[in-house]
Amino acid sequence: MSENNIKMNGNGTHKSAGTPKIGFYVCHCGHNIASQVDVEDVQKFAAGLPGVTISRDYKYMCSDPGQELIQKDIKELGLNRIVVASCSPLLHEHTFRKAAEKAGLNPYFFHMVNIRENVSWVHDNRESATKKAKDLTRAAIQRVFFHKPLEKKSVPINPDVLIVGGGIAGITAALTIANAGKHVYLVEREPTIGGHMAMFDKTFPTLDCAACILTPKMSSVKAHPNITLWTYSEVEKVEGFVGNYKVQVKRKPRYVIEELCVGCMECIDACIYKEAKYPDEFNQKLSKRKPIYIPFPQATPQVVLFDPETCIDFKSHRCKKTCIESCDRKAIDLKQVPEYKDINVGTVILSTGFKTYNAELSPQYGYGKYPNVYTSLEIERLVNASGPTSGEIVTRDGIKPKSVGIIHCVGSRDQKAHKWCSKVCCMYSLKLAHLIKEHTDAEVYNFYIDMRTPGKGYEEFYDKLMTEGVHFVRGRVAEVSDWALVPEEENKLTIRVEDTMVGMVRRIPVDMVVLAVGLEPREDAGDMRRLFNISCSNEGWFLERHPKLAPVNTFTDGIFIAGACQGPKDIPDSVAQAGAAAAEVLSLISAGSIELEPNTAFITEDNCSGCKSCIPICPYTAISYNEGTKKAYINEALCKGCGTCVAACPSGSITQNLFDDEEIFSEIDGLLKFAGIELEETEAEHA
Amino acid sequence: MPEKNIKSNYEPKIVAFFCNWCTYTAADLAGVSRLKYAPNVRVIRIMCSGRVDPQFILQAFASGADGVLIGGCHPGDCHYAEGNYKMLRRFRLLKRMLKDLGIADERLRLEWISASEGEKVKLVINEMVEQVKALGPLAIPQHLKNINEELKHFPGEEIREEEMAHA
Amino acid sequence: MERSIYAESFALDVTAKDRLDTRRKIKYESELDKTFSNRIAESAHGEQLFGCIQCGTCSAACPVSHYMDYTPRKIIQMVREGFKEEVLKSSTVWLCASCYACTVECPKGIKITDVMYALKREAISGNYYPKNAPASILANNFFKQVLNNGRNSEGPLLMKMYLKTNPFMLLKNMMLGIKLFTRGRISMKTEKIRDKKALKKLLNSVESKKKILSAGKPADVKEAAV
Amino acid sequence: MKYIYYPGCSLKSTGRVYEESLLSVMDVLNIDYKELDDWNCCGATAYMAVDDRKAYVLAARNLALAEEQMKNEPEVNIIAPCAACFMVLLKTQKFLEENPEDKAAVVAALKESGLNYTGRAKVRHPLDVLVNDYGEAEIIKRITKPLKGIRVASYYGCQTVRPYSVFDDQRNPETMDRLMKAAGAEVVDWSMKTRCCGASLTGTVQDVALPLSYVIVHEAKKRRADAVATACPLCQFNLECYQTDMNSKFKSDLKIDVLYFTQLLGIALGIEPKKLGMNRLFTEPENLYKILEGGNRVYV
Repeated sequence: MSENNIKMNGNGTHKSAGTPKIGFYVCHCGHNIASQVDVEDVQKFAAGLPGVTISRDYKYMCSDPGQELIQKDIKELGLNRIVVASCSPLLHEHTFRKAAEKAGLNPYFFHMVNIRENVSWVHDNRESATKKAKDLTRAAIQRVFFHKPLEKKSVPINPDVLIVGGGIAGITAALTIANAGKHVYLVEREPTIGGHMAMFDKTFPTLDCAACILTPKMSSVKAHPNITLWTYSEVEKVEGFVGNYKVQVKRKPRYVIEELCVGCMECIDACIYKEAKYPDEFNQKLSKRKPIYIPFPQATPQVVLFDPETCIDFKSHRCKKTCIESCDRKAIDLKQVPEYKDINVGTVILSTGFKTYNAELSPQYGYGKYPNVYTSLEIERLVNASGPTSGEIVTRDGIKPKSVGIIHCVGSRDQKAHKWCSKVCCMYSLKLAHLIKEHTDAEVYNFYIDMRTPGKGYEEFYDKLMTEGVHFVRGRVAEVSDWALVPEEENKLTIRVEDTMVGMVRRIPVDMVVLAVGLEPREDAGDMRRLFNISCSNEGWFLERHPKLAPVNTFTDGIFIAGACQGPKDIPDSVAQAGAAAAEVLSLISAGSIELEPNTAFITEDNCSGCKSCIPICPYTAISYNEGTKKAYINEALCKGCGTCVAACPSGSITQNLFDDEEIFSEIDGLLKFAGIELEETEAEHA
Repeated sequence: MPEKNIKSNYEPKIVAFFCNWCTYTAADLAGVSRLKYAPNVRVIRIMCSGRVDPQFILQAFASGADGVLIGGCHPGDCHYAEGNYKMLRRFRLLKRMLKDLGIADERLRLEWISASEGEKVKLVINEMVEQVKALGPLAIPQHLKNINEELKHFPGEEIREEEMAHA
Repeated sequence: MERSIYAESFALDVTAKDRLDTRRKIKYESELDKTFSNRIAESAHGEQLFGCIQCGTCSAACPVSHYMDYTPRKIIQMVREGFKEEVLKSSTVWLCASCYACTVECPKGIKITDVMYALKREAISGNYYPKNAPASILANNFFKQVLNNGRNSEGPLLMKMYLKTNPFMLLKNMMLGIKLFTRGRISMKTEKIRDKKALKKLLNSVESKKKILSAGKPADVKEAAV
Repeated sequence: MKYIYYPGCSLKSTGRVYEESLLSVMDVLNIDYKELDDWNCCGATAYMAVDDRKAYVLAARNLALAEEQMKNEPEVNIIAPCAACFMVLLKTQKFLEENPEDKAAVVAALKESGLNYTGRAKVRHPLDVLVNDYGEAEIIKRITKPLKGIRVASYYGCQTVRPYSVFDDQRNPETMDRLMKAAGAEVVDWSMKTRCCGASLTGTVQDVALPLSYVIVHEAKKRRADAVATACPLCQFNLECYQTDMNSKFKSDLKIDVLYFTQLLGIALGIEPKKLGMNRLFTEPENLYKILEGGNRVYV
C-alpha cells in the first residue's frame, strides 16, 4: 500500500477531509512511561513519518495544559488527525476525543496508542520497549489516515429501573430512585425483603437495633407509589441493552392472594398442624414452623405463604383445609401457578448480597458434630428478641453457657477455604461478644489473628469491649474437641489454641463455641452473571468496571452493582454503594439518552450479493433481508458493533465504523514494517 | 519450512488481536499489577474476537509476523453473546489451512482470557514467545522477495513494478 | 483421677532461683544468618514459609508443642529471620514426631513438617544436635544400619542407641525387651537384603545438593557473647 | 486384581502380629498377593532427617522393584500396611512427580543398578484395599463369628491418613469403622482417631511420648471401648506395650486390649487365634473371648 495515493473514502456524507495533517503527541505520564520508554526518541521517530505535521512529547497529556496543546495545534496548524501515545484507551480515549471536539475537529479523527499498560509497565528492557512503542506509533499513524468523521449515536433511556435483591442495598437504592420520581421494580427471591440485615439483633459499632432502623425503610418501600415490589420472585430472562432491557420475572406462587391478605395470621393458628414441625429457614433452622408461615413478624409484605413440600394438601389433597375456612377475606388460593411478568426497563441494579461460609467444611471446629458449636448467624437469631429463644442465649440442651468462645476467620484467610479476609467478622464478633456478655455474663473469649477495626468508631468499640472484660487471645484455633485432660474440661468443648502473645499453647474449656463464618458469593452468582452479561472476579464476586474509580459500574453499560455481591462489606459501605448506584441510574435517566460508540456496521448495497450468510450470525437480529432489493440491510438501532458479521461477509460488503477493514489492515502493516526481512534488520526509513 | 540455524539474538514479532471487553482489559490489569512479560507481542484492539477476519491473520503472516495470538472471552462470557463461538469455528478451519501452507501449528494461537486473568495474559505471551522463538523466523516477505528476484531473471516473463513494490 | 491426668501443665523455666536472670536477650543483626531462610526454604521445597502470618495454628495442632522450648510458629519466624543457632539447638526439631498435623492444618499451606526435616538435616550436617539427644543418635544409627544391610533390625538398633545415650534406660526397658523377645516380636538377628553392595553403591551415588553447610562448622561459629 | 505386598522392617519384628493377621485375612478372602522380592527399608523418619535425596532413592528402589516384578500386570498395586512405609512411598512418588530435577537424578541412579522407575506403581493401604476394592458387602458375606457386643474404638494414627493419603478423610476417617461394623462390632464415636501416639518418641524421649499414648487409651476406656483397633505397628506397640509404664506414671489401673484391625476382622472371619498372632500379644484379650462366648467383661 504505497503511501502517496491514499484514498479518502468516507461514507460520502461529510466534507472532504483533504490530505491528512496528523498531530502526534507522546506522553511521559510522569515517570510511568518515560522511565521505560525513550519518549524523545519516539517523538523524533514519529516526526519523520509521512502525514505527520507536528510531533510533540509532554509530561501529562491528559492534563488541561496537555489537552490545550492539542487544541492550539488543531487551530493553528489546521490538523485533521490526532494520535496520542499514552495510557489505555479504556481510560482516556473519551478525554482526548472531547478535547479534539472542543477544537472543532470530529472526535473520531482521533486514535490512541497504549504504551503504558501494554508497554512501559510490563517490560523492563528499555530498548525493546522503545522499539515496541515506535511500532505501535507507526501503526496508529497509518491507521488514522482511514478514520472517518462520525456522529455519536444516541439511544433513549427507559426511565423505569429494575433492582434485583431486596437487602439493605436494594431497599436504599429503590427508595432513593423512587423518591426522585422514577418507577422501580424491586424483585426479591425470598418471601420478604430485608435480606441478612433483618436477621441481626444489633448492628456495630453503634449497637443500633437492626429492626428499628430497617423496618421503617421496608414499610416505606411497601407503601411507595413508585415502587412495584415483587417478593418470592426471580428474574428469568434478560434481553436488549442499555436504555431498553426486556426482562421476564417469574413470580413463584405463594398460594395466597397478596392484595387480600392483611397478615392477621389466623390461618396459621387454624392449620391442622397443632404445633410447628418443620425447620424455620429464617431462624437458621433453630426453631420450627408450620407448612403455612410468615418468615418473621415484621416481614414485608406482611403476607403468609404455603410451603408446597410440607403442606400435606399438596401431596394428598385430603386435608380438611381448616386454613381456608379461617380466612374471612378468602385470601387463600391453593390453585395458584407461577406467573410470568414481562417488563421494560432502562437500567438495572444488582444487589443480590452474599452467603455465609458453610462451617461444616472446616471439620476441625466440629460444627454439625458437637451440638454446642454455632455459626455467628445462628447466634444473631438466638440473641434477637424475635428469635427462636426470644433473646435468651441458651445452648441446644437448654443451659445458659458460663463460658463462650468466639473463633474468628472461619473459612477466611485460609488456602483450603477462602484466601480473602471477609472484612466484617472481626467487628460482628466484637458485637456478639458484647451481646453475649450482656445477656449471660459468661466468660467470653475471642480468638483472632488480627483484630481488624478499620471504620469510624470501630476501634473505640474494640476498646469498650476490652474494658468489659472480654478475653482476647491472639491465635488461630486449631481444634475444638470433646475429650478432657483435666477435670474442669469434663463434658465441655475444649478449644486448643496457641496464645501467640504469651507463646504457649492453651486448652480453654467452654460451654458454647461461636464460629465467625466469612462471606462468600452466592452459589447462583454464575447464572446471574450469564443472565445480565456481566463478568465475575476469580473468586466469584461480580466484577466492577474499576476497583477504585468505578466500583458500582460494570463493563456492561446500564447494569450497576451494589452491596456485598461485589465483595465482602458491611452495612455502611453497602448503603453508600446503593446510593452511588442510584445516582448512576438517575444520571442516565435524567440525561434521557445515552451516547453510544458509533461503531455500528452498515452494508454498501451494490456489493451485497444477497447470500444471507450474515443474517444468522447476528446475536441481536439486527440484520434482515429486503425481499424487494434482494439485499441485506442492518438496523442501526439494534446493531451493537461487535463486527462478527463484518468478518463473516464473503463479499466484504459489510463495513464497520471505527474498526473498518482498511483501518485494521493499515494497523497490521504499520506494526510489521521491515519485519520478516529476517537477515538484514534495516531501519532505513527511520529518520 | 526447513529448520534454519536461528540467529541467537532473533526476536520473533507476534501480532495479537485482543477483544476489548475481556482480554484487552486483562492486559490492562497485567499492566496495573506490573506483571513483566516478553516485549515481542503487538496488540490490536477489536470490539469482539468475532471481528477477527481470517484475512487479518493471513495478512499479518504475509507482512512478516512470526506468530499471531487471538484473545477472546471465555465461551458464555462474550459481551455480544456468541462472537467467540464464531471465532472458534473460523480458527479451526484456518488452522487446517495454515498446516497446508506449511506454517507451524504453534504460530497461530487462540486463548480465552477473562477480564480478571491478568496473570494468564503474561503466561500465554511468555509461553508463545518461547515456542515461536524455538521455531525461528517465518520471514514470508523475505521468501516473496527471493521468489520475485528469481522470477525477474526468468527470460521473457514480464513482472509489473507495482506488485514488486507491494512486498 | 488426680488434678491433671498427666505431667505438670505449666512450668515456667525459673532456673536461676537465687538471682535474677539478667542474661542479655538481644540479637544484633550481624549475628543473624541472612542466608538461612532461603537455604531451608529450598531444602524443604517450602517457599511458602515466607507467607506465614504467625497465626499459631501449627503450635495448637502439634501434639507435643507444649514440651518444646520454641513452638513451631516461633521456629518458622526464627528461620525466616535467620536465628540459625537458636533454631538448630532447639528441642523442637528433635521432638517433632512428623505426624503432619501442622502441615494439614496450616491455613497458608506451608509444609511445616518438611521444614522440620530440613532443620534436622541442617542440625546433623552442621553437627549442632545436642550431644546425647537420643533422636539424632537414633537417626544416624538407623541411617548407617540401612546403608550397610538394606533393612533395619530393631533389636540391635535399640541396643546401640541406649548404650550410646543412656544405659540406665536399657535396664528400665529390660522387662519390656524380655516380654517382646519371648513372644518373638524382637530378635537380635541383623536383617539383610540380598545385594547389599548394590544398594550401598546406589545410595552413595546420590548426594543431597544442600551439602554447603559443611563449611559452617560449629567451631567457627562464635558463641553468643553473654 | 493382583497385589504386591511390601511388609517393611517392623512387620518382621515388633509388628509381626500385623503381618500374620493381615496375610491370613487376605488368604481367607483369597486376595491374590505375593511379597515384593528383596525389598529394602523405606527409610521411615530417619533417612529424611539425614539426607533427603538418599531417602527418596532408597524408597524409590522399592517402587522400581515392584514395577519390575509386576511388569506384565495391567496395574501395579503395592500393599504397604505400615503407616510409615505407606506415607514414605506416597511422599516419594508425589515429590518425584513435582520435582523433575530430583526425579532425573533418582532415575539415573536406579538405572545404574539395572532398575527403572516410571511412577506407574500405586501405593495402597490394606484399609483402602479391603473397603474400596474388596467391598464391605463381600466381607459381610464371609463373616462367620460376628463380633456381637464388642465395642471397638478405631484408631487410625497420623501417617495412615495424612498428609498424602487420599483414600479417606484426613480429619474424620471412617474406613476402619466401616470395616469393624461389617465385622459385626459396635463402633465407638470418639475424636482421637487421628491424634499422634508419640511414634518413635517413646523410644527416644519417653516422658514426652507416654502422655500422648496414655491420653488415647484413657479416652478409649472412658468411652467404654473393649478394644482399640490400630493400623500401624508403632501405634499398636505404643498403646499396648507401655500400659504398665503408664499406670505407674499416672497412678491409674487402666487395662485395655489393643489389637490390629486385621486381628479383629480375622476373628470375625473365623480364623483361629494362633494364626492371627493372638499369642504374641502382651495380654491375652480375655475380655474379647468372654464377650464372644456370651459371658461378661473380666476387666472394665
